Amino acid sequence: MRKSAISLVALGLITATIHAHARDHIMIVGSSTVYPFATVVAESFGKTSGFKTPIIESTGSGGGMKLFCAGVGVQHPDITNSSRRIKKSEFDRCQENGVKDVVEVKVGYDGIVLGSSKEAQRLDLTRRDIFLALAKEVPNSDGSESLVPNPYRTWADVNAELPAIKIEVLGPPPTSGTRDAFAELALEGGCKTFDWVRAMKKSDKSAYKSACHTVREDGAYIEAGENDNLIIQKLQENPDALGVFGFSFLDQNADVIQGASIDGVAPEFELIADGSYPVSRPLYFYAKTAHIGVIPGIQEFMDAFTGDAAFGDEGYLTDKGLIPMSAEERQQFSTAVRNRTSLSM
Amino acid sequence: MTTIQGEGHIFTRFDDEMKQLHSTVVGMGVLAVKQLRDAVDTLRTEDTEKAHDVISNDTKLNQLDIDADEQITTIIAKRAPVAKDLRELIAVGKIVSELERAGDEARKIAGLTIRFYEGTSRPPNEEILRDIYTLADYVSGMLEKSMSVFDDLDLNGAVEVLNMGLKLDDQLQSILRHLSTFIMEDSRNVGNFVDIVLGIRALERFGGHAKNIAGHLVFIKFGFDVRHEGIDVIVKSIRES
Amino acid sequence: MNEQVKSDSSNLLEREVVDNPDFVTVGDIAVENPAMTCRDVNVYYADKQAIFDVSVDIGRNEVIAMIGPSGCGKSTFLRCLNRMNDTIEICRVTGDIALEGEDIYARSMDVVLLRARVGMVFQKPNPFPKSVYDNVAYGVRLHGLARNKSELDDIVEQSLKKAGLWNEVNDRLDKPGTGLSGGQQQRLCIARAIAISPELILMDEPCSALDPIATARIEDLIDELRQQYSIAIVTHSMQQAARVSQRTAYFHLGKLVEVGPTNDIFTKPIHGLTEGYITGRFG
Amino acid sequence: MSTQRQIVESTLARRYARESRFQWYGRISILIGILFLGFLLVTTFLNGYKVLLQTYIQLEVDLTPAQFGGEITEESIAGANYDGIIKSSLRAEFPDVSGRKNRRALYGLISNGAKYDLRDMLIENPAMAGDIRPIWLLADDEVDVFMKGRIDRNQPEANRRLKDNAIGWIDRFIEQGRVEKRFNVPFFTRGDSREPEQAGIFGAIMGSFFTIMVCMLLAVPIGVAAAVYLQELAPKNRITDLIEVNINNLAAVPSIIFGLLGLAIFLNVFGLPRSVPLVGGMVLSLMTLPTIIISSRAALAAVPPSIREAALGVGASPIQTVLHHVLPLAMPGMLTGAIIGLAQALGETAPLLVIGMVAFIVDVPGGPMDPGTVLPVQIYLWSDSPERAFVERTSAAILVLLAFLVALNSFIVLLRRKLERRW
Repeated sequence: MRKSAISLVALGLITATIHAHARDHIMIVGSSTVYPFATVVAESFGKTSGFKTPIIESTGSGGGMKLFCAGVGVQHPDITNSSRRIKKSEFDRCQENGVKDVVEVKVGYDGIVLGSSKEAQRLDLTRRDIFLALAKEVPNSDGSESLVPNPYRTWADVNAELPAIKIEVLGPPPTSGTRDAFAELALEGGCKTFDWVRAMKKSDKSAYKSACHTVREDGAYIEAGENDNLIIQKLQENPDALGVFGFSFLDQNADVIQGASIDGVAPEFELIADGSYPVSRPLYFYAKTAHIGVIPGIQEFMDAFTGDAAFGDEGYLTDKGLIPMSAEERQQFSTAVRNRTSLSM
Repeated sequence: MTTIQGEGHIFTRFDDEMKQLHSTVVGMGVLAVKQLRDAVDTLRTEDTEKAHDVISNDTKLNQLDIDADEQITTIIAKRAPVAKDLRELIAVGKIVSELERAGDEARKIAGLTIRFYEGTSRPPNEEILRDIYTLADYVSGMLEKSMSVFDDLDLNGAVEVLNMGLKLDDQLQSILRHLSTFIMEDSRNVGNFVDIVLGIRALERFGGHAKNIAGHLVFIKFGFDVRHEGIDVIVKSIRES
Repeated sequence: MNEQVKSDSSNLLEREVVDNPDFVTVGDIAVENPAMTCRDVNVYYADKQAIFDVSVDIGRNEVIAMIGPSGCGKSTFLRCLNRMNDTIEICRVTGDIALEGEDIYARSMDVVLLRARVGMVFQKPNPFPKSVYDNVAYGVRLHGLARNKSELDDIVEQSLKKAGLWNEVNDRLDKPGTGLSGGQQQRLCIARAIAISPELILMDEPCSALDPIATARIEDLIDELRQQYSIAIVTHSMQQAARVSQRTAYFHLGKLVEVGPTNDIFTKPIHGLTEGYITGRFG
Repeated sequence: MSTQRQIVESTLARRYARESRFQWYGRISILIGILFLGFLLVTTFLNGYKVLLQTYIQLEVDLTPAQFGGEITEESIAGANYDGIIKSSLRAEFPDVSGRKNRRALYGLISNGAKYDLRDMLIENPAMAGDIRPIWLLADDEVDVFMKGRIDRNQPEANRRLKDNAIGWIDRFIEQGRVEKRFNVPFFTRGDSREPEQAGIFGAIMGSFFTIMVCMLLAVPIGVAAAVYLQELAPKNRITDLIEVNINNLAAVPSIIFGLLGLAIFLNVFGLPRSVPLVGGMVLSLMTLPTIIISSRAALAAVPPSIREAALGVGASPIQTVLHHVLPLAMPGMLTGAIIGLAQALGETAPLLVIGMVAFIVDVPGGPMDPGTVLPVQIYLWSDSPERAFVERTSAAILVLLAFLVALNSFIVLLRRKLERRW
């Protein structure tokens, strides 16, 4: 029995090496935010196209870029998803490793929501409120141009119009793309409303960034892990708390969770799509041109993703909470896919 | 009693039992010698009453014999003795019967007193009896010596007893010659003569028991039986081992 | 012949044996036409010496008993005779041990073959967790001593008969050997040992775990086996040594103090230590 | 002055009280344990059992030849627009629904996977084509959730995923007896899906199966061989001591480290593909090896030395001694260790993360070289999905995993009992 076991394993290893040279499924890595959308496309692609269903790993945007840019060849992923645009450093890394031609595709937008239990009072916040409530250091309330450790304990401290409940926000940890986007769009957006801070952007960029992006660590902001379902469960248990998560989770849990309106705009599908909701971000995927033709189905998959049936105004991705782009933008990217326009930075 | 080794058994109860047996035997030895001395005394003092006491005292000795045998049986059953312990027990078993029989010989002497001085018969004259006194001293000395060897297992003493045993034969010859001169002097002595010869015979047996005891003591110490060997062989063997 | 007798202290005697590097065993170590001869055997556990210059013969068709206080090295010595000590890594043996004239520690001596020639029975009955039949047949199969099944059956039956167990187990040969009583198990172990027809059987306190009746059976068996085998038995029961053996060897703190005919040892031992031990004067 | 008897008697009551208190501590501890376990099982079960039933809606599906381009052939059946067929059937059912938004809501009643089911149905049984016939189609997950009573129709419409018009349509179907909850076969026969109503556990089961098989085939023989060598045959010296210490340490290393090791060796050096159960099994075998070695060694050490002596005594060589006697006796203990290791491996996700097995994989793997995922990963992925209907699937997957663990353990208990019966 033992002998046969060993030979079986040996056989496995041999076939493994053979297989390594012939991969017949698309391999996709990257952002956990794009993951719910990419998987839907992949599944439908697998069922309709005759190609194998792509394999999608949720590695985070940064992790995905790292794997994607590691080189050309069947052991490297064909496509990476990203909840932000590729960075210059990542692009350079790609180039270094021989990943010369990369097609950049924007697939739509995702709104970031500050949600709370339906039992709680619905808040109407401004980005400035959010910044003052969650930044580690805030401008001195006496008007002098200096930063002091965040003194605010309740929302009423921040803005007298808000209810006097304790500031308690559940959100993703720093490793998350959602957190990055939240810091950039919500916190920095509020931060910029102080003119002298805004001026810092020109004089001292890193000080500006740390002032605007650093989240307080005194317990008002609670890192709740990457699992958005968990945040939603906790919100139901604690009506005083707010949570930071993607729009799709609000969409799916609209019966128990409500989203706070920001700058007077409620987090609703149409309002995000037309750009009036301020805290939303673009989602991308990047594909390796060199793999097209080597791994079957990459071109077809990209076509499927950028078809109107998927990311169009009424495409099935919108059911999953993706906020579609304008028709022109869509046109631009589906053309880029067809022409395999290489990204250059 | 001292053991061969300075230390006793691991089972101290074993030692106690051996000591108990030892003192029983020593007591028998003392009693046997005393019986003989008392018996001879009655002869000398013509005290027939005391002679009866001596005879009845012999039962004490018999009782001690039975006691000692019981103790030996118990020890063998309980302790499964080997080597020196085994030899000692076997020898002691024999020693007690020697002592018991020595006591019987003393009783016979006391019997002489009763025979001579009770009733109508004519008592023997003092001269004839003197040989008996001498011989009795000699054999009781032998037994005393044997018993002291039993205590310290000094085999030189045992050889001495064996030698005394050899001399006993010579003494017996001369005593019998001496007796026959009395008969020739006065034929009336013939009546007592047989009794006196029997008495001398008893004393000789008493000495024999003492000698046998000495032989058993050699066995205890060296594990070979000397009872039926010549004295020179015995001495040689002792020297050799 | 020996002056130790005159000494009046076993402590002194012990020191004279133990501290005296020139101590020579008392009694006749040699026998005519021996099955096994041991000369100047030393055994070391790492740096600690356990056996000192032991020389003794094991005669043919004789039972030699090895006695001595615990830790005296009698079992260690016994285990040298079939190289059972090889399994203990730190154990080292020097000196000559020869089975029928062949040095068993020679390079050319195969230990498997040696153990087939020198069987062993252990203190605790240790039948394999297999059937009675398989217990006896194991060694036979291992060494290929039976050409076919019927021959194997025959060997098993004969061995069980010799071990006096046949009548008790012939109706349950396929039942586990571990299900037998203690005494039966030990006889099964003896049957297992004799099934491979060894030249010499070593027994390491074979009755120490048994009741008196089982012990008596085994002792009877040993006496019968003596007709065909040479037997070396280690025992802590002096009575048993006295009962079953023809010769007895007394070990003390790794040295062989005295060896001689059993009758002599138990009635008039020569050496004071032997006497002290067998009469129960020190432990 | 109190006698010994009085002294002892005076303490007795206190002693017995202490004993009974201790017993109660034990009972309470067990009770707490049972309560926690019971809570876990009950909540998981209550969440999960609903997955056994799945809502289907009966539609009058228009399969007239017109739908197949006029002619019913194999090609036309395979290539027909089933999405359109279903949508037109829905429209026919509710002709008065107008407006894009309302129509989308209407189409949303039926799972968007139903078209594939319909296609497969027809390919298998082409005789169905040519007529308008009632066919049971898989309902959307929202409908399913509603049917299982987890959407409260009394809530304000804005708070519901399922709007009033949709509930109205469903009510009509219910009145006509055309909504039915049927046994959820797809859950047990399909791979993962982003549509809860189509998502199945079978892909993960097969992935787990292949992974554990690879893990077992590697780890058990290697672990047992290593344990036997170290325990029975290796010389006792510093090197073996060092190895022993290291094995013990390895057993305490976080499992993710083994994943990274596997990434470095199997993927980067040997170039094995990502996401395949073969690599997963290899990585998990690295993780379980120390457990198996340690418990196997303990099992070997527990074999009484008298058995070894007996075997050596009749002339068995050391290897024969081990193979004939020690190993069979140690086998039950070794199996226990192996099963503990494998059960641990079965529930592991962390090391699989870095080698790409935490991925969305739809196709059911057919072998250890096909991309696959495993049960705990499936649980993790589902628990992180926004759709409500995944909650019950998550719980059901947990139950399946528990069932697997129970099956694995019972199998070993049986095996062990069987082996132990050889005395």
